[in-house]
Amino acid sequence: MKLVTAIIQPHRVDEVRAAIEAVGVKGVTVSEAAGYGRQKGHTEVYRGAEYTVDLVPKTRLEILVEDADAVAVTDAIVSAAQTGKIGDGKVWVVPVDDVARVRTGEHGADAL
Amino acid sequence: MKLVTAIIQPHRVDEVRAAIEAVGVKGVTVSEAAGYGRQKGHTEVYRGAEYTVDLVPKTRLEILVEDADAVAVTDAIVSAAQTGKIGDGKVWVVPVDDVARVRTGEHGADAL
Amino acid sequence: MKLVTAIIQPHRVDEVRAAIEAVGVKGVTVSEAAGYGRQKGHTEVYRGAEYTVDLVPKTRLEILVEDADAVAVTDAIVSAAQTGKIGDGKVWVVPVDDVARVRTGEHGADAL
Amino acid sequence: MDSGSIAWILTSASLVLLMTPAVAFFYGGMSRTKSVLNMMMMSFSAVGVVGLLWIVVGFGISAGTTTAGGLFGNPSGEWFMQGIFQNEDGLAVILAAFGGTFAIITVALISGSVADRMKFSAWVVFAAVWAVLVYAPISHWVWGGGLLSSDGIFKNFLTSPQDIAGGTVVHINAGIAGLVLALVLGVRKGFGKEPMRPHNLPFVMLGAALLWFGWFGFNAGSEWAADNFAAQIWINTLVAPSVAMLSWLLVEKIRDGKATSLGAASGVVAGLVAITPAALSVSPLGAIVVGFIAGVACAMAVGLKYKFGYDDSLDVVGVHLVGGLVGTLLIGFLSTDTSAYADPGLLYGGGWQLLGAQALAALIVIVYSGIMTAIIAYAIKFTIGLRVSEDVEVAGIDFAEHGETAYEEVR
Amino acid sequence: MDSGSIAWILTSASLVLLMTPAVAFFYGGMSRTKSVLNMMMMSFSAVGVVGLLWIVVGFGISAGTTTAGGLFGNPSGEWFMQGIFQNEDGLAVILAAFGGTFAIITVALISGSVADRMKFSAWVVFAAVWAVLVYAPISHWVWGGGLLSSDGIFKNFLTSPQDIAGGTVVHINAGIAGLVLALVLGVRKGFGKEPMRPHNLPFVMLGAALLWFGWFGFNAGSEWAADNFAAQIWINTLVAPSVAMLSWLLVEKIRDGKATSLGAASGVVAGLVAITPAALSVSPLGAIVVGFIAGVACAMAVGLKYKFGYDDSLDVVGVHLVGGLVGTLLIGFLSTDTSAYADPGLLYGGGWQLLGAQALAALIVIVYSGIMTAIIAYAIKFTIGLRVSEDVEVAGIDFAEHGETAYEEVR
Amino acid sequence: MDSGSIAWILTSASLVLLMTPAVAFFYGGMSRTKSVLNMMMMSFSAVGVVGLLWIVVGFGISAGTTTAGGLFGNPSGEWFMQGIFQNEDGLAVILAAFGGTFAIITVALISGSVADRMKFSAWVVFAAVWAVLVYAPISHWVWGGGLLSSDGIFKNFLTSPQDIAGGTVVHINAGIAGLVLALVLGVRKGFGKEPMRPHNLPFVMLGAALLWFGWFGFNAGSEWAADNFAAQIWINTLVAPSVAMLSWLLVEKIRDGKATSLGAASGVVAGLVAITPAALSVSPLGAIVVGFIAGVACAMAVGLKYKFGYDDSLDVVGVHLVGGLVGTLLIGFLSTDTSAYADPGLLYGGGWQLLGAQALAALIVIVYSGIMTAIIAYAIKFTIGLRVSEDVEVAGIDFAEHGETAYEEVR
Ligand SMILES: Nc1ncnc2c1ncn2[C@@H]1O[C@H](COP(=O)(O)OP(=O)(O)O)[C@@H](O)[C@H]1O
Ligand SMILES: Nc1ncnc2c1ncn2[C@@H]1O[C@H](COP(=O)(O)OP(=O)(O)O)[C@@H](O)[C@H]1O
Ligand SMILES: Nc1ncnc2c1ncn2[C@@H]1O[C@H](COP(=O)(O)OP(=O)(O)O)[C@@H](O)[C@H]1O
Repeated sequence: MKLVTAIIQPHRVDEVRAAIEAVGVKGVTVSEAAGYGRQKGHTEVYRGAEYTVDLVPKTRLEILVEDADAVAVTDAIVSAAQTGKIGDGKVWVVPVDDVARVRTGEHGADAL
Repeated sequence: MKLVTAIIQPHRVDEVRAAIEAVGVKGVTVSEAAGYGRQKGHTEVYRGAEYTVDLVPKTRLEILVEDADAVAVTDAIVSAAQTGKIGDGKVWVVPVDDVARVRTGEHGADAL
Repeated sequence: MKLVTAIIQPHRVDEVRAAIEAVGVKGVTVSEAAGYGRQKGHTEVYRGAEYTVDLVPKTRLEILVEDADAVAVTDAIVSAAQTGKIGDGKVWVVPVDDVARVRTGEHGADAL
Repeated sequence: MDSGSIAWILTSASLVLLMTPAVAFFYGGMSRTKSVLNMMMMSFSAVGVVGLLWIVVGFGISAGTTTAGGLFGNPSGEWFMQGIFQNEDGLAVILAAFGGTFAIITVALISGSVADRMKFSAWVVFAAVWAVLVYAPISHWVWGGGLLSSDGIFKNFLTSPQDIAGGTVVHINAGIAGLVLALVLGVRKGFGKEPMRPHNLPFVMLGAALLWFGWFGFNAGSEWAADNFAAQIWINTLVAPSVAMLSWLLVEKIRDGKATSLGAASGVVAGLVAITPAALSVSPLGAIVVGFIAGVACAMAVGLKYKFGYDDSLDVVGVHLVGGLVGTLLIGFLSTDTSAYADPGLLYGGGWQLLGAQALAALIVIVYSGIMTAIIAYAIKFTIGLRVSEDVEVAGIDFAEHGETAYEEVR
Repeated sequence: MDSGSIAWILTSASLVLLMTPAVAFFYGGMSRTKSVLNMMMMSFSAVGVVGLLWIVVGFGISAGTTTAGGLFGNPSGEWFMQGIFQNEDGLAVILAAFGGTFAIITVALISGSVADRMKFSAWVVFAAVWAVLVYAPISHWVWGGGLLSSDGIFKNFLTSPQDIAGGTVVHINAGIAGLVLALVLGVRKGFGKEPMRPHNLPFVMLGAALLWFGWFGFNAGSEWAADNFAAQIWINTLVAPSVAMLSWLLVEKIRDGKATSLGAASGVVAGLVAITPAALSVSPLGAIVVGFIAGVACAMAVGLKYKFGYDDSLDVVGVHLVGGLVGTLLIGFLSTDTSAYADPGLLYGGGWQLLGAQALAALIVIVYSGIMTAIIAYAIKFTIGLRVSEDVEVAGIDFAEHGETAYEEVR
Repeated sequence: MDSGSIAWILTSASLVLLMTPAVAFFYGGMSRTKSVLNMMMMSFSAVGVVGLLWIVVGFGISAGTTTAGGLFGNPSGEWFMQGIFQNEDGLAVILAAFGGTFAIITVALISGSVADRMKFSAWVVFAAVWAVLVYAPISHWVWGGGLLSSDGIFKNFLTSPQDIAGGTVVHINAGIAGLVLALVLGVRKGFGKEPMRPHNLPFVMLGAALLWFGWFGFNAGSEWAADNFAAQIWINTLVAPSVAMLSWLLVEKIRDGKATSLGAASGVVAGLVAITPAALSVSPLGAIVVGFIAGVACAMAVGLKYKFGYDDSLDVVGVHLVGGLVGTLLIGFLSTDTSAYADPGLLYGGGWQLLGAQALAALIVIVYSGIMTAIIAYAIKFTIGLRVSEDVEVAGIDFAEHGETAYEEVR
């Protein structure tokens, strides 16, 4: 199994959720984050002061999938989250040794 | 080493912490999340409107363990977090290349 | 590629960010967490009650790097976050199968 | 010089001014995190814009000599309150200001129907024009000896309408304006599908609490004296919202199984709205009836927007239009023979004419305010534009329009 | 007609009504995130239920003709305030309502001892019954010419107790009721082990600030006139809580090393509680002493619950019972010969009888309120039940009982 | 006995006391999450310390018989307000307390310039000493018949300065003290580089709203009577901040492209500050001008700290010093011939002497307050120390100094 983690713009969450459901994803874990990458260093002016804002709010999605689905899910996320502007985010895939469903104690692919 | 990540019901945190301490876990990192899986789509009524709530608050636990302990810790979490109701959560295990303790700079199992 | 995750003291974030930028890191994702390890169990007194506080606020940094950079980044974090006091934090490294940049759809090292 | 009454109106005017920031919290708490500040800024800017315009011209239109057959007062002589501020009668001077606080809050109330999506500049223009062209004349009709007073169309009628503190002028007026503005603006993305729950219920309760506190000035200050009638109004302003809170919670408990804090806060406001026109007309027992019916009616009415598809986001229609109508019409039944008006309603031995007068006054306000609001809204829509882009709406109007978010979360 | 005094009581009554939402914030801020709304709803519902019942019957029991040897007033003639609302004396009318605001807040104060675990329906029933059977009679005893007045058991005694604004009626009464109700309910899961720190200290400070603001109406309004005595009370209501804040912080600094904001807020309330009965009896110097002792005593007392194992969650006992006793008893020492009562305490040349009268009044209130509260609490426990299930308590009472959480965090 | 005026000052004093917790929210909301409580505790502790000291000695220094050539009043006879509290003139008694609320808020205002970094113990000592040695004498100069009154240095001058509610005594005084204290303390780590945005803008707006509400008591209560002049002051206190809010937002819109909620809140306060000395001198039209200029001037002034490198963290200088100067000096132009002072400014047919008197009074306050503040600050710095360690500053002063964090986030 794989864990697909996506850092996306908060306002694209609904689109991304729809897209991954369309490719068969059954569950997801969502949390708040902030980050920077290439978009680093945009300048804001506030109350007479100018400064660099580097940490921009993002949403993190974590999705457990079967090995075979990792690519499809990644692609679905990328296309649904894309606005073409800097700061759109990152998606990465990590190998998973095992998954367990708490409710039933099932393991492996059955637990997804 | 392994990283065990558990997404559980927030009100089971105390039980789970007790359970993993019982199997020898020395540290844990906790954060807030929200998610859905099978429990998806329960309906709420609020102020005359009916709608589907899909993101339910969860707590994420991250626990670094030695390879040999991963199964025991996973099992301990599953049994302590279990209420048998939908939404109980997920646990997954990811391989870890290296761990470092910031305070001392130790690496590997010593750093746990 | 690797994912370096660091759990550090919130007030060391600026130092750590400076340190990893110095070793060439281009982006990072930051989020809030809480945790305990060795520092477990310090006692606080509040309004006539004494109790144990075990979950201390921490900041989580996640940094995607090329395989070759993982050690340098880990070391940079450890030395920048170190105060020598209990509770300084942990850093761990996890293998990553793939990374995608949402904006462009690039994959692999190009996407970092 | 009755310094006691001056003291009470100085206090009352201060209390009523506090009500507009209270609206900011009542509405701001109900908003989503991404549009809290814009919601609050609509109330704050209403204080700024209407506060200024009342001094410049609104007071004259509202309280000047009746002109154009009762349509408005003549503002000449009162530009910038030049006349009144030199008056040596303290009560007259403070009452001139007291009226301004009513104009301000009426405008602020409307903003609840346009949450999350109205351009801030459009709002400021709307507030300014509406206060002068809609609020000021209507307040003249009812309280300035105009159209809806005993010197106006009711001159040769058996009776004239009773509205001590603004059931028609404030609540029905703001309620219908909110409905029309919401219709012209259109619904929000996700309306009726996404939860859009209040982001901070304690703020909603803070708003409701400060509103209630201020409302004692609003209602009992409208007696324009510190006397036994002001005290009677005070009692009714305590008991009607108390009962409306309970009856709203009862509806929720029966219908949904749970009594909510949003329901309690809304019930309080519904009861306050309904007792506003009636507080000098009814007995405490009558106030209990008014509160009970207002709580039930408004608790049912807030769901209508989903049926009819208008996005009255924070229930200006359900609470202010419906609550205002409940209070205005119930006077026709519950006005006592011992009230200050000495013109009893149906249940106290009076005839149908009072109910008729109440209904007619409400209708005229609805028609005028509805049409004028539509004209102003469309005029703005086709000039500077009314609504932010969908992108801004989804990402959050606060950052786009004000360059801020309500809370800094990452430290 | 003294319109100045009417103006002041209209203002005071409004101020006192604001105190109950202030309690909602004071207590709500101290709650954990999962039970904020329930905590606040206990105060809000107290306004609804007691506000209604005061009009229906409470005022009559409190202010009606003394019956049953001073046990309560006869409510006939004042059902629904039918009599008073037609009174042409504005002061009498507004004072009738003023009393209602005291009944409301007394009930709300009790709720602090039952945080996180009491069924909302049980609370509403408790509030209703307790207000009528406990608060209304006791207020008659002290202020309505009943049992504890100079016409009651003190008739043939050398002196009668001094309690201008409710040290016994409000604070000792609510404090003992809170203790008994907490004992009947039992402790929360994790009591004495988990931190259970305030989830939002600015809200606690907001509550304390609005309480202080309202308390000027509470104390100085209890003079029932805008005169020099009201002004003296005002000064004492400024200085006693100022000093109590400082002395509470001093205790913390010495004992724990740090002066907390919760301590400052609690110290203010402790000082306000203690000066409540004494504000007309003592000089500003006396008020400083009252404040100092109250701050120290209450700061020590809030820790007792861990020793004795009663879960007085938000310190109703430590602040209101202890603070109320401090103020009530210190009158026996500090009442000046120049006070409105002209009946000095021990330190101003008087004898022991005043202290005796104060102690006896406090004792009688403790006994009556304690027993009645126990009866009401057990009656509810064995019928509809008092407490939510442990599951609900752990997961959070807000969502289970009200279908809401205070803050929507995921956007 | 004018009970109406007593009622109004009882109310006003209560309103002014509320302003200090309002400052706590205005400043607390602007702070970063890690230093909210410390910011709020500076205001709360000001109430405690200055409230106590005003009773003990401050009132005597401020209102006692002029001594030392007008430098201060003689406090003997008024230690612990022993004299005044037995006075049978209610107005005199409540005015004595009213003055205390001004002392309290003046001290609290200063705290905005020292956010995030001042030791709490150092603050408490500073507050105590400054209130007695700086505030009390200056208030004597202006309102107690001292140095800056018509009995002081202006005795043989053509006119004396006009300052109804404290442009010099409160705002210029607090503003210059804030500047000096910030200079002695030094800048925060990250000043001018890190954003340091307000952590909770609704709290800032709550603070501004409660300030405005309280300011009606502050300004209109300073008339010391419920009369037509109080009413005129009330109107000016409505319109000046309304306009200042709008002009501040206009500056932002033009300069930065966006009108912020922090700008609206700050604009309101700037307008209130500027109208404080002028509210009895100018007409409503004059108040509009005062408000407009104050909004523009202060909106520009808050950026100066980055140019000149003083860390006036929450803009005490930009708002209170600048706003206070704007209002104080504009009186020299805008005082009307019909004002209570009957001493017109340049634009109403008067000569330069009024402007001169205003400028001289402002200057003397700046010099005295600036020097005394520096002395007090250095004395504390070299004894108990002024500033927390850099570690504490970075990690957050709340936990280090008060053992608390404002919000409990992990449940
Ligand atoms: N090397 C990285 N490690 C971890 N997270 C990253 C990294 N680079 C970018 N991110 C995350 O992705 C988000 C978007 O990155 P950014 O570089 O701005 O977008 P883009 O890739 O489109 O240029 C950042 O806010 C951050 O949260
Ligand atoms: N495929 C998944 N990927 C990531 N997280 C998941 C996934 N499925 C479920 N979760 C997480 O686990 C939680 C519980 O899942 P759910 O399916 O409701 O429980 P159960 O497995 O008992 O049916 C969800 O709220 C979500 O946070
Ligand atoms: N086994 C672990 N698994 C996950 N996180 C851990 C573990 N041990 C420690 N941590 C995280 O690291 C932080 C610091 O750990 P701690 O043990 O106090 O420091 P140190 O390693 O310096 O003794 C903890 O607060 C926790 O968030």
